[in-house]
Amino acid sequence: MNIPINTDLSVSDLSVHSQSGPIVSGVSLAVGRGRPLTLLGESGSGKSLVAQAIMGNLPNELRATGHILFKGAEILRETPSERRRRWGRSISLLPQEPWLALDPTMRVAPQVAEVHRYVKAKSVEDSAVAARSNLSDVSLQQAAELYPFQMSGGMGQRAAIAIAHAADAELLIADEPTKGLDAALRRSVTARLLSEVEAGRLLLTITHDVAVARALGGTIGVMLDGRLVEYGEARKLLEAPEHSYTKALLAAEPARWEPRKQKNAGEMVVAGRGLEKRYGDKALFSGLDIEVAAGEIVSIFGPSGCGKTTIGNILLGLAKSDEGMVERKPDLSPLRFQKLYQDPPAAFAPHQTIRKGLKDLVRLHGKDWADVEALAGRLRLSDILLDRLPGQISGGELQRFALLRALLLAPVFLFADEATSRLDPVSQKEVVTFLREIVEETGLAVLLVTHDRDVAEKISTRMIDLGGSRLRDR
Amino acid sequence: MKNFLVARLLQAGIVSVAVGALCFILMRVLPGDAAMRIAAGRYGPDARIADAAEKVRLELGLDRPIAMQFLEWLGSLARFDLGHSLVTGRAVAHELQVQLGASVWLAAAALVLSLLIGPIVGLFGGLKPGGAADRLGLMGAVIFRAIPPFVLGLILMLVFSRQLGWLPPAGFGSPREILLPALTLALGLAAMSSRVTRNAVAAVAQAPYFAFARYKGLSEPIVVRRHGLRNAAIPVVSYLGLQAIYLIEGVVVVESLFAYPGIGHALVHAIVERDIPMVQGTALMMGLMFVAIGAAVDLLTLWLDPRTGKTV
Amino acid sequence: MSTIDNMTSTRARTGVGTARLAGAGLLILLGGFALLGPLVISSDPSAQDLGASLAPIGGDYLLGADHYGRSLLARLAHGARLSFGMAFLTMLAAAVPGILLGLAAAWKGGWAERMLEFVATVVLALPGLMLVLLLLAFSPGDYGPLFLGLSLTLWVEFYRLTKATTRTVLAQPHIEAARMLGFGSRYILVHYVLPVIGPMIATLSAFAMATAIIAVSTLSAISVGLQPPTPELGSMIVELLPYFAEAPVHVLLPAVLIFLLVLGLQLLAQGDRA
Amino acid sequence: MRMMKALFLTLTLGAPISVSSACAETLKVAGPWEIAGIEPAQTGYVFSRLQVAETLVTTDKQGTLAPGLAKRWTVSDDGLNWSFALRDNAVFHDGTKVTAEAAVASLRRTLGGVGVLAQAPIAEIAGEGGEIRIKLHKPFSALPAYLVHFSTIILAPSSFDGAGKITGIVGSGPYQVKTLTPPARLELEGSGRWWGGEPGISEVSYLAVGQGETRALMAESGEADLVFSMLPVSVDRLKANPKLDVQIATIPRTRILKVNAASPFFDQIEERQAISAAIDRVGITKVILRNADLAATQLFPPAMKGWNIARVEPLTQDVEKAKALLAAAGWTPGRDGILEKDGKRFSVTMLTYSSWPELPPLATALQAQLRRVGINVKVSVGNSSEIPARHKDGTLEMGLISRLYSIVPDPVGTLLQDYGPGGSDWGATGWDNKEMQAVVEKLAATSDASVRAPLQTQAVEILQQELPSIPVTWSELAIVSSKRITGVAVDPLEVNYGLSSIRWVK
Repeated sequence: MNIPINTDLSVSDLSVHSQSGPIVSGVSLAVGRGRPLTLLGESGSGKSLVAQAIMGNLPNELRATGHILFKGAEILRETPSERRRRWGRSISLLPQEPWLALDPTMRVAPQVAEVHRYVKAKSVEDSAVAARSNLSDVSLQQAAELYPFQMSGGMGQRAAIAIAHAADAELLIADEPTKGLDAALRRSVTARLLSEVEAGRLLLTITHDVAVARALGGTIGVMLDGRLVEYGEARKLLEAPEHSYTKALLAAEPARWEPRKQKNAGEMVVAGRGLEKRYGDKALFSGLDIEVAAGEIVSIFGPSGCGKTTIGNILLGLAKSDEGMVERKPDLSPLRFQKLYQDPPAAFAPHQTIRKGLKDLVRLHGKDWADVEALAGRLRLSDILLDRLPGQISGGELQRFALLRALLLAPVFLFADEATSRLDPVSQKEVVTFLREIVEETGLAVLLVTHDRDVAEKISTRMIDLGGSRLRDR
Repeated sequence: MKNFLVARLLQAGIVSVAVGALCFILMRVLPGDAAMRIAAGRYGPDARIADAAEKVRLELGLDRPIAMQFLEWLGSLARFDLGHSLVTGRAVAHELQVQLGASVWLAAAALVLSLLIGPIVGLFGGLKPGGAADRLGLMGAVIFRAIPPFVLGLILMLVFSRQLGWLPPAGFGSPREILLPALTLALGLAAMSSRVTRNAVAAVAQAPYFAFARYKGLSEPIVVRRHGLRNAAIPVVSYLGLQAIYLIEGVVVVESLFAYPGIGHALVHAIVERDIPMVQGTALMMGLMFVAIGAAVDLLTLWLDPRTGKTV
Repeated sequence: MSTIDNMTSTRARTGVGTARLAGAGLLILLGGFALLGPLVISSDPSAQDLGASLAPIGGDYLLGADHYGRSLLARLAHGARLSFGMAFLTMLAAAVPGILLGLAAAWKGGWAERMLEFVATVVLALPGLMLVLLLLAFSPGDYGPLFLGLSLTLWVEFYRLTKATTRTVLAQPHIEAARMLGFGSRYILVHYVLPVIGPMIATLSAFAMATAIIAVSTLSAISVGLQPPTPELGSMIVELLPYFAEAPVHVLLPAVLIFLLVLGLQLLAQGDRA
Repeated sequence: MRMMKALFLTLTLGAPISVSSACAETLKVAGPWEIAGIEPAQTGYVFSRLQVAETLVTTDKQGTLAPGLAKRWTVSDDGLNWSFALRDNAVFHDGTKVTAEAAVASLRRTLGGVGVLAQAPIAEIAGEGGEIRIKLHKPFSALPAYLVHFSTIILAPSSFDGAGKITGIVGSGPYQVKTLTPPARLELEGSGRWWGGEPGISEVSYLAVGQGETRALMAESGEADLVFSMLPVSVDRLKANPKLDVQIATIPRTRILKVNAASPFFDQIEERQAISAAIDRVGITKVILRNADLAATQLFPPAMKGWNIARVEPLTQDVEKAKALLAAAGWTPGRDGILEKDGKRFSVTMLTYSSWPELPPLATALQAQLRRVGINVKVSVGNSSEIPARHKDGTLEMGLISRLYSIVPDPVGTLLQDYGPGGSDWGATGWDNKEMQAVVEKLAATSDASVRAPLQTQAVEILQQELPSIPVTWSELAIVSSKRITGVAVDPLEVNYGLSSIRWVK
């Protein structure tokens, strides 16, 4: 691997060991001024551990070996208190899901000001002035007196950037900076990170989102199972990936999915007419007409909080609309209307093995266990997984079990509520592919709710955009 | 804020009427002759109780219909009049003034002492779960919770009054005398609140904002002070509201033990002597104390946790 | 990262495990004493021998005799049985209605729940001890009112815990999913709700029993509980207390027995509430 | 140790210890009685004992009547007109003189209320010019004794409001009320106006402590200088304490088993005698009262001169005799050892109450002893009013009570009630003995000691033979004082504790 010599942070042969063996091994990389590094990989690939090793906050059970050179100092040899002294001074962290990382009981301004007050030892007044300027840098001057719970996710993210900025450290580590943000917000976050790079800061970003890596440019490292499988200049790596995992990862980007073939829709399965839902005196939506026909995938697209999930629930009869009516194709058992959930672990009883749940379902409806086996084979779910608890298998597998469970009842309508948004790109693509196949084969009608325009565009026959004119940043 | 007050006032009203009605019914259906008991309470066991009971019956109109007596009670309650003690003949409100005051002092002293013990033990335990402080704290909490309050009181009495002669075993009025009963209550309270604090602190120490405060470069004492204490205090304070029950009940036992003339002491006497207005009055006060503590906890939580501001 | 989580949680679990084990062991020992003691020990716990007043430990009487010359061993065994029995019955009488009402409130919601909530608030605002005292006044010294009064105050906690937990469980997507998959309420109750509330109820039950043991002995100690010559541990302490200068260990014995009983239950209940 | 104490207090209170030194001048007194109200009929004894208020007549330490506010009294030959002459120098705490008008008003109020005075055959109370005249319906020799009772304390007119309701205690004793915090604390100070001179210690603080064991601790820890009513079990321990003095006096109080002589269980003399013979009085007194001399071999204790008759056969334990008597009364042992007669088991409820802490333990002991002769007793500890209530409706079977024979210093007053027609709350139930009634009537009418003596003997003999109430134990009063004080004396009648003659030891 080709490591530039003139770097400010270089990592060589970094391994992280737990009691049961190495979890990260042989990682070497470098970050230089003007050349941000992005570590790309799915959860569990070890990318966060690399960042923690650099930051010096690995859990006590873990031990790091190798070399981390930062401005000529060997970080791994430093004592915990020496490493801690770097925090906020030479290394700062942009935490993932910053709205959780802000103290919920403190207004934003003092959370920024305390960096100046206690880390930089400025006076109280100077700290307040400096904090205000940090906040106005991220256009949050109006929000200085707000509590974190009063701010949107995007504002929280900006507040965290202001805090990281206040520290004015040379190295900024951004941990999953776009996790939990809508697509529209991602762009503004990457733009801000790039401006930090332009200001001369070293930037190390951890992400599972290829789009973020692309936008940041610089160098990209791809991690899989604790190893750095591919490392190189961003443009080159994205255009001509060498490792098969990198290829799969890139192919799994919704923007690269094959567009859906147009097919004639069958007869209407379920429809809502003139639907309206109010929260208090504010209408989420009103006069909404929606119709889903057999063999059709209809997408509802919009930012979070726009009521898109409510529409699906109204069609399923799980929620009531304030106005309008729901029409269903007559003479169908309600069991044939099913739902896939956003968070797959929450859709399974946590202490019941998958097998027990499926067995009870088969017995309840007088089905044959062979049906389960057939579907499991079809969805590439191996038999060993059946005896595990929902918490013990991955989100992608679990979502496929959810699909299996629904398919056992021969559904005519499936409401997929953000069903893939929490999955890794590769798993997401897998689930979506199965769903498409099933729709084509069985004429299943699907209502898909998503905040990702690319997903909606690629797979649906029709799209309903609920958030077009709304404020993106709630 | 206005809603909050209205809700608490409503709760206080409901509690008053419910407590009053319940006491009234229970006291009325109790076996035995109320006039006899009242006479015994007034004139002591050496007196000619049967004769005295006849006078009591006439004096208090105990032979009027029950419904009428209850309506009268409700009517006077609406005028904030709790009636007169059947035994001493003085206004219940007047009787309770002294006793309620004494109990409030006792409860407050117990609370303060328990806050000096419990949360501090809990803080050290929670900052390092599994450490020596945590284990010691756990052991202490389990032990003190397993000792019935009256046994604890007796032990303290024997040690501090009899063996060491430092503190009086009974009495009231000065800080010296309040210390033993308050400590008895406080140790029980602290045993529970230390564990709640420990868990709250441990939860806060695990929270992403606590870690982020460290990553900001703040030193550990500043992290704990600025981001730990307030957040950990929120569950502790709401737990204190629950402890009110323990406190109010504990007051009854501890007051009997230490001859402390508070509201709990008054309640036991009033029940034995069938002093219905006093029972109603004390029960009412205890209920209202409970509501008041609840309100105080709400206010404190409101101040500690800006998030609750929206919901109340 | 999940391995780390597992590691820490298993370690924590074993820590609690030893405490639980110790608690269970203690309770088995005490339970054996309470159950078998009265059968094995032939002496009548109320038989007096004024000549053997305050007989020392280890003489004719294994654990000595109280001021009336009654065998302390026999009294302790009967006292333990009484405490255990009362506590268990009280817990049952509080848990059964508490759990059922809690389930009903969480399931039905609406009016039924508001009514129950109101009742619970009123009961909570009534000092429990007062309720017990009032009920005891009905028939002093009887087990009935004592245990009724205690259950009346304890059920609320069972009700609240069951309601809150059940409501959280019922609000989870997997319940909605199960309903959509055609599972009935019975299945959801047995397979999804009970496994979650079960351990919590078990913990709470142990705590409730501990509370009941302390309450019964406390009431006897302020002379409103059970009546002589019932070998109740709390009244034994109070009866023997004046003699503490002459026979300190005699006074200590029932106190230690209560302590161990409650300690055992507390250790067994060691959960997140520890 | 002192260092430790100072450190401890400073730590816990965060304040320097000045408390104990500031109170050094106050005599700290603890007793069991709570001051629930200030109505003389209810709590007058507190004010009488602590010398806040005085009665017309009082007693000396031997229990004989002595001048109180009245310096002397006379009775007309027909025994109907009594005259009491007031002291000239008696002054109420508000500065007004104790006049006959004030005393009459106070006594008239007492007469109209609940109390012993209402039981005397009084027709009229009047007075003028330092003399109080009481007119009777019929001769009543015990009248001066009745005027010792605490309910007859003489209070100044300023103690009452317009409606006659009591608002404060303005008495004439050496001490006046400084503050009263019901029900537990009473602070007194020297009034500076007493006819008997200045009290030795001018500041007194009384604290009501219900638990006997706690009172003992108060004495041991030096928190109280003078403590009344010690539990018998603590007495030995306190006697051994070098810092304390213990004084004991036998008081005219007897714990008796009150039985319903109209019930099928106790309607025959043999049954009552059997119960008496079944009781191990010596064992009980030794263990519970720690003094075997208190075993009640007859109703009145030896200290009651003329009422304790040496020649009556003492009541003692004899289990075989008890069994024989029961057999003679027709009771035969059933299968489980419990006696039966005509298919009815000898199973009774013994009511008692905890106003006197020794009663429940006594009941427990009696229960076990009666069980040995085949009587099943269920003990029920309740409110003291239950016994009068059950006496009244006739459902009482057996009650263990504590009876005071000096409610007024002359026991006749009590006997008149207890063994008169129909019995009384604390006397006989279902026992109607004409002979006894005649004897007591005669006693009440005369104050001639030579006439009374044989009558008293006769009364005691009847009670000893018939046993309408079965004596169990006599009582004593134990007072503990710190060696810091001197001049403490026990008043067996508990009329006046003589605080004013107590001095600090120099």
